[in-house]
Amino acid sequence: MPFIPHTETETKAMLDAIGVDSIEQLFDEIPSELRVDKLSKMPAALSEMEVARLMSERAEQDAHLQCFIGAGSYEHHIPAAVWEITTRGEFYSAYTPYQAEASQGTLQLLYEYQTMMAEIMAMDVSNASLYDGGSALAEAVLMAVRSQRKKTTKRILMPRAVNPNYRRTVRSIVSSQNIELIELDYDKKSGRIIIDDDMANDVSALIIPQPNFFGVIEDVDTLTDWAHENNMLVIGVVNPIAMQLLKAPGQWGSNGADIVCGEGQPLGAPLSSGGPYFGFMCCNQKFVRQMPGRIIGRTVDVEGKQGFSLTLQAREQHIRRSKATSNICTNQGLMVTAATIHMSLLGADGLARVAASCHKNTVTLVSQATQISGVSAAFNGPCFHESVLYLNRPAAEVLEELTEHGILGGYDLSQDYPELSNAIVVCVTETKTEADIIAYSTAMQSVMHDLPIASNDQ
Amino acid sequence: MPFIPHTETETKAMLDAIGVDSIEQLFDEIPSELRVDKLSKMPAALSEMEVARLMSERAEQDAHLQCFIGAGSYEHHIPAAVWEITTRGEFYSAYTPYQAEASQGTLQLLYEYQTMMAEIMAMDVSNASLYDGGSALAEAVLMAVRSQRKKTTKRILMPRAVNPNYRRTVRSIVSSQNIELIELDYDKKSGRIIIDDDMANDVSALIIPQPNFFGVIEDVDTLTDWAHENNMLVIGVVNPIAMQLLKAPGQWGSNGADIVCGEGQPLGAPLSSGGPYFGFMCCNQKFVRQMPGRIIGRTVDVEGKQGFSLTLQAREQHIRRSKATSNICTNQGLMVTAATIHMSLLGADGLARVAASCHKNTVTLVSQATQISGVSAAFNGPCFHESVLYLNRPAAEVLEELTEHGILGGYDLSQDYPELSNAIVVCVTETKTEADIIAYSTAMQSVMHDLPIASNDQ
Amino acid sequence: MLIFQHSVDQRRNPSQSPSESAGEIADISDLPLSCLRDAPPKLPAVSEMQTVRHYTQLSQKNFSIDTQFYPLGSCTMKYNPRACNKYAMLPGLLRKHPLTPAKHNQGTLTCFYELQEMLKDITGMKEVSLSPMAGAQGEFAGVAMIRAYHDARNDDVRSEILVPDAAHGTNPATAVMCGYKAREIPTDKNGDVDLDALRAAVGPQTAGIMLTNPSTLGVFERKIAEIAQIIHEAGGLLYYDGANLNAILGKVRPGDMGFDVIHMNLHKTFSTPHGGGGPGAGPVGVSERLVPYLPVPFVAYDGKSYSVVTEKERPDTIGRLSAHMGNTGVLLRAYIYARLLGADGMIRVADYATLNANYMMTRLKEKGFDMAYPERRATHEFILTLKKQAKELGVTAMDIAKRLLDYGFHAPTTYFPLLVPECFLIEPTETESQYELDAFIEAMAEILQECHRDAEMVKASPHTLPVRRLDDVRAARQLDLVWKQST
Amino acid sequence: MLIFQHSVDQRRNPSQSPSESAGEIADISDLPLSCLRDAPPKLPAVSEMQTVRHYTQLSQKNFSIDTQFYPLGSCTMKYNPRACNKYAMLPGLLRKHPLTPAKHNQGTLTCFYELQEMLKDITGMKEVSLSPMAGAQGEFAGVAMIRAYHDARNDDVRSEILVPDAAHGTNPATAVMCGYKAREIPTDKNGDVDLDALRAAVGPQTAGIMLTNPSTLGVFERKIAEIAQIIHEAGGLLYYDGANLNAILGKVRPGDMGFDVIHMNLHKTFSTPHGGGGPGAGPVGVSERLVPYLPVPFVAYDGKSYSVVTEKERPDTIGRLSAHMGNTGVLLRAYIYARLLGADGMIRVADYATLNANYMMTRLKEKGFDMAYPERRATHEFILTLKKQAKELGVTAMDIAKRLLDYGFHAPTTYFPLLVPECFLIEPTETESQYELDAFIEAMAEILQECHRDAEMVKASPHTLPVRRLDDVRAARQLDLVWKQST
Ligand SMILES: Cc1ncc(COP(=O)(O)O)c(C=O)c1O
Ligand SMILES: Cc1ncc(COP(=O)(O)O)c(C=O)c1O
Repeated sequence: MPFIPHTETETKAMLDAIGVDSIEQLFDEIPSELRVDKLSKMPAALSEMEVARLMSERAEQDAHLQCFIGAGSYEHHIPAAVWEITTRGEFYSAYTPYQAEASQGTLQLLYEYQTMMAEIMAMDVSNASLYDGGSALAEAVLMAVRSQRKKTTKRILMPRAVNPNYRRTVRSIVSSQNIELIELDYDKKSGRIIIDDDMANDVSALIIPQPNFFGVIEDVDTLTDWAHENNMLVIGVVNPIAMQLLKAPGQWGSNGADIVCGEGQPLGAPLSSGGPYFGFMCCNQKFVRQMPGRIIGRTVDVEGKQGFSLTLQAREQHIRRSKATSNICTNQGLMVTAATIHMSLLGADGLARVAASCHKNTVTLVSQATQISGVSAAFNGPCFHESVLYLNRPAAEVLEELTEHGILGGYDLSQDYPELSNAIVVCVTETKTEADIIAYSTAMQSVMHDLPIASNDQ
Repeated sequence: MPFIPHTETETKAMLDAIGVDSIEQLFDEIPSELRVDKLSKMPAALSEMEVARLMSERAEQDAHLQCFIGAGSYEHHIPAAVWEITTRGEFYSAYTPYQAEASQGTLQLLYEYQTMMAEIMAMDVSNASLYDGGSALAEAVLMAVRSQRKKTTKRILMPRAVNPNYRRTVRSIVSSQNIELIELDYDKKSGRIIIDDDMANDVSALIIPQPNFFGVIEDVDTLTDWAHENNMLVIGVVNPIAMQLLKAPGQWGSNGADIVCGEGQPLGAPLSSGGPYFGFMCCNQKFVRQMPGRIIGRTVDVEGKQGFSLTLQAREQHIRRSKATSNICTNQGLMVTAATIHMSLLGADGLARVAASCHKNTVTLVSQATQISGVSAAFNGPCFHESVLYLNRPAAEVLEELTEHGILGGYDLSQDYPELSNAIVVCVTETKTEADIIAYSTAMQSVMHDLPIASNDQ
Repeated sequence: MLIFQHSVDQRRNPSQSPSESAGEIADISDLPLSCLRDAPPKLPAVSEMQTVRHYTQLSQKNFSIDTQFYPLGSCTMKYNPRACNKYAMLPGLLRKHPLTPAKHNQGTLTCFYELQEMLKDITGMKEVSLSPMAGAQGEFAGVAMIRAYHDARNDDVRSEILVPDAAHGTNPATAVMCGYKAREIPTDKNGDVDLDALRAAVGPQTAGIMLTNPSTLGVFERKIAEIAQIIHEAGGLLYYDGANLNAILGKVRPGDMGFDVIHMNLHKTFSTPHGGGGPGAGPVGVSERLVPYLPVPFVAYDGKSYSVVTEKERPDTIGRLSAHMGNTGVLLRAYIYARLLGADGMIRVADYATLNANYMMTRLKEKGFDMAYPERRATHEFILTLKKQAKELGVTAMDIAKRLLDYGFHAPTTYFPLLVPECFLIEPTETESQYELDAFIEAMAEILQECHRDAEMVKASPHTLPVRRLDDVRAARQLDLVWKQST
Repeated sequence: MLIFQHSVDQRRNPSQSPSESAGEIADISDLPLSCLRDAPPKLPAVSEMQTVRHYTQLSQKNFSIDTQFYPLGSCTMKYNPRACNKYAMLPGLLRKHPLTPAKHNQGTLTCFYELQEMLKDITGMKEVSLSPMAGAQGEFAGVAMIRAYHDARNDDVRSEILVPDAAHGTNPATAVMCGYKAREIPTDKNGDVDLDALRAAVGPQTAGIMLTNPSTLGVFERKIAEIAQIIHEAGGLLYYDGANLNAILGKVRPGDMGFDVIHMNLHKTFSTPHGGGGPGAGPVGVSERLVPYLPVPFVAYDGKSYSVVTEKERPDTIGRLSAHMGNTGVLLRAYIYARLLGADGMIRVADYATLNANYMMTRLKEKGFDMAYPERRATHEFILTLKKQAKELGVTAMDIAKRLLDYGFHAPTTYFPLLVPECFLIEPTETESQYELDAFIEAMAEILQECHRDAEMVKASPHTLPVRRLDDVRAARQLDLVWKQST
């Protein structure tokens, strides 16, 4: 029996010990009219060998496309050591570290993770992860509202330049709590958020994406100071790779952001069709008791030896139940394990190089692509990591044709921004070579001008 | 610097401590006329990301051919757990267990391995591995000669039905020691070894392959008894998967084989272009002091607690130097780790099923293929795991054409057996489905009769 | 030692970063200085080997399923097959961008679709969405759908979600996140929901009830049909917390019990790894009436190809709970697990999980331990109360839990559910052998002896772990959440 | 506990075996009964989880590079990059049958060819064959080629191979396997070969000499040119044992020193894992005159494609040392390592391996330890002798080695080379940081104090490992090599 060790003899002995005749008898408290006795649509068992073949076929079924999409998920190099260590049984198959003495490995690692994230964001504290970037932003919104109890309304300024899927997620999650999400538009030239004093009244928080969904670098100092002047909290939603080069949220404006969250995927998680990734969240010390999710503290044992344990548990559902800061329980521990090892392997130097290389590659691609007639840069401000291209044809068509050249050419913005119906956002990470970038422009050239497909574009 | 942790400051401090000005100075004992100062043909360093891409391209460069070759290396299912545990740092990056107290993991595993192998072979003892099947046979020959010190000559009967690459290996390795290797022919009908009383005089050992290189099952009882009657030792060279069903060497004839060796690859090692695999060797207790390679013994520590250590080291080169039983030092430890876990995961039941499935698949393929006109079975005896097919065209041509159907169709015997110029040996392991076997016969049918290639044979 | 304490300024790992010619960092001089960071973050500057060694050593300080028996009630710590990891991590799968057009991602979508179908079969629900990222998010999705259902009917007086007092903390917390009040319903002395109290609590304000069945008390809620009737008659809906699904696979289906919505913890029943705290996956299944509200995205199949269903096709959806389709890598592991087990294997999970729990309960009774519900069958788990020992010997459930660690066993869940004093919630799972169960039972018996002989030693345990008992009060009072060079 | 002790008859792991319909084993009734086994072997019948747990737990009882500093002289225990493992285990590479026609295996053959070329560059030899499966087999190949060379010239009076007394045991053992007598040459007081003794030993019977340079004494053999001249003039050839190549990468090449043949231990210098005892790889390189004898197979390149060279193309080859091209998976790891380091990286290996060794030697001297060759530079390793401590304090090198284990350091190589009494051969390698070296040095100093304070405690060490000191005599006398149910 797959994964069940019992032999018939043992089963018999165990039933005898219990004093029943059959396993079936152990289910006798279930009202018989409710009982079923089979699963009718589940297929029969496969052996591991059969599953291996099936999965290998499924994995290879789809074309090997070169990926130039970012839009929240980024293809970065992940050192081999990251997942070889992360999948060690002692990390992989451990539970949440409730028994601290038997979980010092995971706990210390999480404490190190918190330190790294707080350092990158220049914030006081970090939690030990949330589900993903989108849901982390929703939790940040809830946290901001909780922290602004003096406000009479629950209003949040959420720029349209925030990842549309994050905005959707925030909406789904906070909507039952009477929170009003007010959209801020972006400037059609620069691609940056437009602030509006008329909207500034009795608002709990302003969300600032950096870079924003278009890859555009926001003027975070001005935005932050404006928000603080208007008694809003500032929620930064940032890309951790970008933060290696760009000003850390803790240093935005005069006083820094109050809450920072975002998608941790660029730190060691593979693209993997969208998950598992992890959401990170940092904040100022004064908001720590409003933070959702697990937090690890350093303490000492009865002999005075350093040790680590879950702390501030009184915020959490298993202690506080309906008064908890969030219902989150299981988080994304293993992804954080990977991220911690990833950051340790690259170090600040390596991560900065990754960031710089992404920037340079994107600038290179944009400058090549915009040579092609019919392709132009959408915005005029500096960008990081990704950038919006205007096309003189519908984006969906162009992208589909690019796949015939083996290229996933970007993300079609028309789905979320009707006014950008001919625009795509492209992303070039450090994984792309000069030749890859040239292959992209060449393919774009032939797609835009209906040239024949070159013999082998990959 | 890749994998070197030193910073400039540290390097300077270390040089100061030593009292030299530069690293260069540490090489001042090397005669200057011998010094070089660069490597001229080595390429520059690649990053891990670049290497990853390079290797992925190399790995995918060659067609994905369905493999029907055996001939000493067998494609078997390997449970995922095998290599996930084997490559744990504590196994992967440990040295030979000379410091027993710090190596109980490896040592106990090896003791368990010895037990499993002795059990499969029905022999008294096992060593902890040799390089591969071919070199293990060479060591077995040397061991037999050492154990037969009363003989006036050093003669070994080595059937032609033994794997030709093993025979070549034996020849390379034992040739400087005045050992005479006498070939025994095979019966052209049955494919079995022919014994010859005329050759039986003053021979140290008879080698018995089971199954032999043609996949034919030898009459091991008769061969063993004949050898023993003629004062030869019997060296079995066997496939460990076959031994799950076939009579174990310890039970051959009236007294069993004396030494058993073979290729361990079928127990958890991937095909991997030929290595690393491992050679196994078992023998009767009375020959244990003649055995080459490491042997682990169970003992107790000063408190009486069970522990394991390398034993009978007085046979080995690091103690006995020129009088050692072999020069072997580094063996194939990690492959044995994999094999032990593999055997533990499959158990006797699983391994027997693998063996039976291989047998059934081969029988199925042979019966299908021999329906094709121009294809016939070469030998009439029972076979295991692989089988020889006669073709009415040169084997090399047929095999090359089969690759166009995505099939590695077998091994061309003409290279080693000129009399079998139109013959191939095919192998069908448990990894092949009914559909794979049909694809093979269909492809063979079209190749033999010059039919067009079906649209998608894979 | 912390990884930061291995750090030495200027140390680099060039193999792990993109190399520019001459080793320089890529040019970013086009970025305005004002937006740049003034100093790099102080991440550890350590060698690759130091990283590997540090985290390998740290890992050895953990208990885990791969090294220990872990009878943690409600958590279903069963063997996580290595095949699930290996084949979910095939390069072709990891390489897929979540925004890849469905046309170019059929292999992965096939797996998701088939998983949806299998979960429907197991739960008896009409449709399934895989996207919630853990049980709690599944709960959120479920209660949000209940809310959407009432809203769609303009039934806006419903303000309460009923929750048994034995419920997991995520249940009331979820109710509140969805804008409801959580109202507790007491348990009767046999571990069933107190029906009188339930009747008294139900009313027009009742949006629904969240139930686990078998409950977290380790017993099957026998009056489930009656409960469903009471709630449905009041216009409320029933939410099924599927954390305990392991107990009933192929035996009884939430859909047949009358539930309208269910979440499943794939990291429990489907054996995806807990990973030291996640990631999990909490797919939701719904009955007919909640179909329009199902969270997006999920996968549809038209007989020819697989597509992703979004807000466009489902305008009434409660929406998206994450940027994409949740923890897809976890879903792949669950899919592989389900294929390895097949229909019969799934049913056997319930069989043997239940056998193991009842066996342990019987044996522990024989050893002198008291059960919270001695007259009931254990389901896949059961509760033992150490009230007597606490009173007579002065040792708490916590003390015995810590002492078990010294014996090489992870402790059972302690002090949950809160209504049972000094309790152990014990869930052996089907993947443990009789041998291991017996060893645990012997250890429990031995510790009981120790409590008589030397209670102080037990209270001072653990003695053999990397640390002794930790000062949690200090941890919370003198918050040290981030390492600073000076400390 | 042994894996066999978890075994229960009849237990099966169906996921891991091919399934026939109805769970039956495939039909083998066509096989004659007489050739069948009467009972299956008694392998452990354990569950997948029991296997995983057992071997995971066992692994934790090992020291390893991934967990400890391992200054094992002559063994070059440096960091084994994880990338080498991951990318050598890509499914496309593992799937290749060794008898795949070269035409369909160009990707793998490219790697092998490029590795051959890099090894030629590093060693200064004319041709390289990758096939020997470890150092000792490389030695065998080398000496067999020396023999083939003499034989081809009908020079059949040569019967001796000269070997310094400091040589590794494989050297004399190999000479004998190749049909030669091994004759020992003494070392002079500075660690160089005693030239007078060498001159006296050399004669028409001399087939060649086997040398390591730097020698296993941790010093560079300065008179190598003179030695080469002496041997060559006598008609002998020079064999280079490349175990210590780490010390001289890009600094000096065996080919330039006058060697005719060399083996390299890729599991040392090229950082392929030791795996608890192997597999390794011992490629051989040769000078012009030995080219015809190179072991097959190896890879050739005609500017268009890669092919495998066999006995057919090289009729004078010493032949094949294994069924195929040796430990190909190890070769791939070495190839990846070489590409990650590149030319400059290779040279830096020698630089920093030498720096680390000289630094440790200096510091340990300061701490009061005696060096075997205090006037010499350390190469990548050096020898410390505990003769004085043995005499004065009654503690042996073995005792201090065992005590180091308690401190979390693997012991250095002890009692080798044999000519230095109570010796530690210490090789830190380039991948260890100053921090780790200092920690080791402090531990040594501390242990020295302990020897003064409490020699008995040191002699009774280790105290903190899974077992205390083992009874090796009993192991050899009461042979217990195979577990039996009854014991
Ligand atoms: C009964 C019960 N409900 C809900 C949950 C929450 O699930 P998750 O941790 O996946 O969010 C758990 C998990 O511990 C549980 O045991
Ligand atoms: C100096 C020296 N020569 C030869 C060898 C033998 O190499 P291998 O163990 O790879 O056979 C060793 C290995 O320890 C060695 O140190």
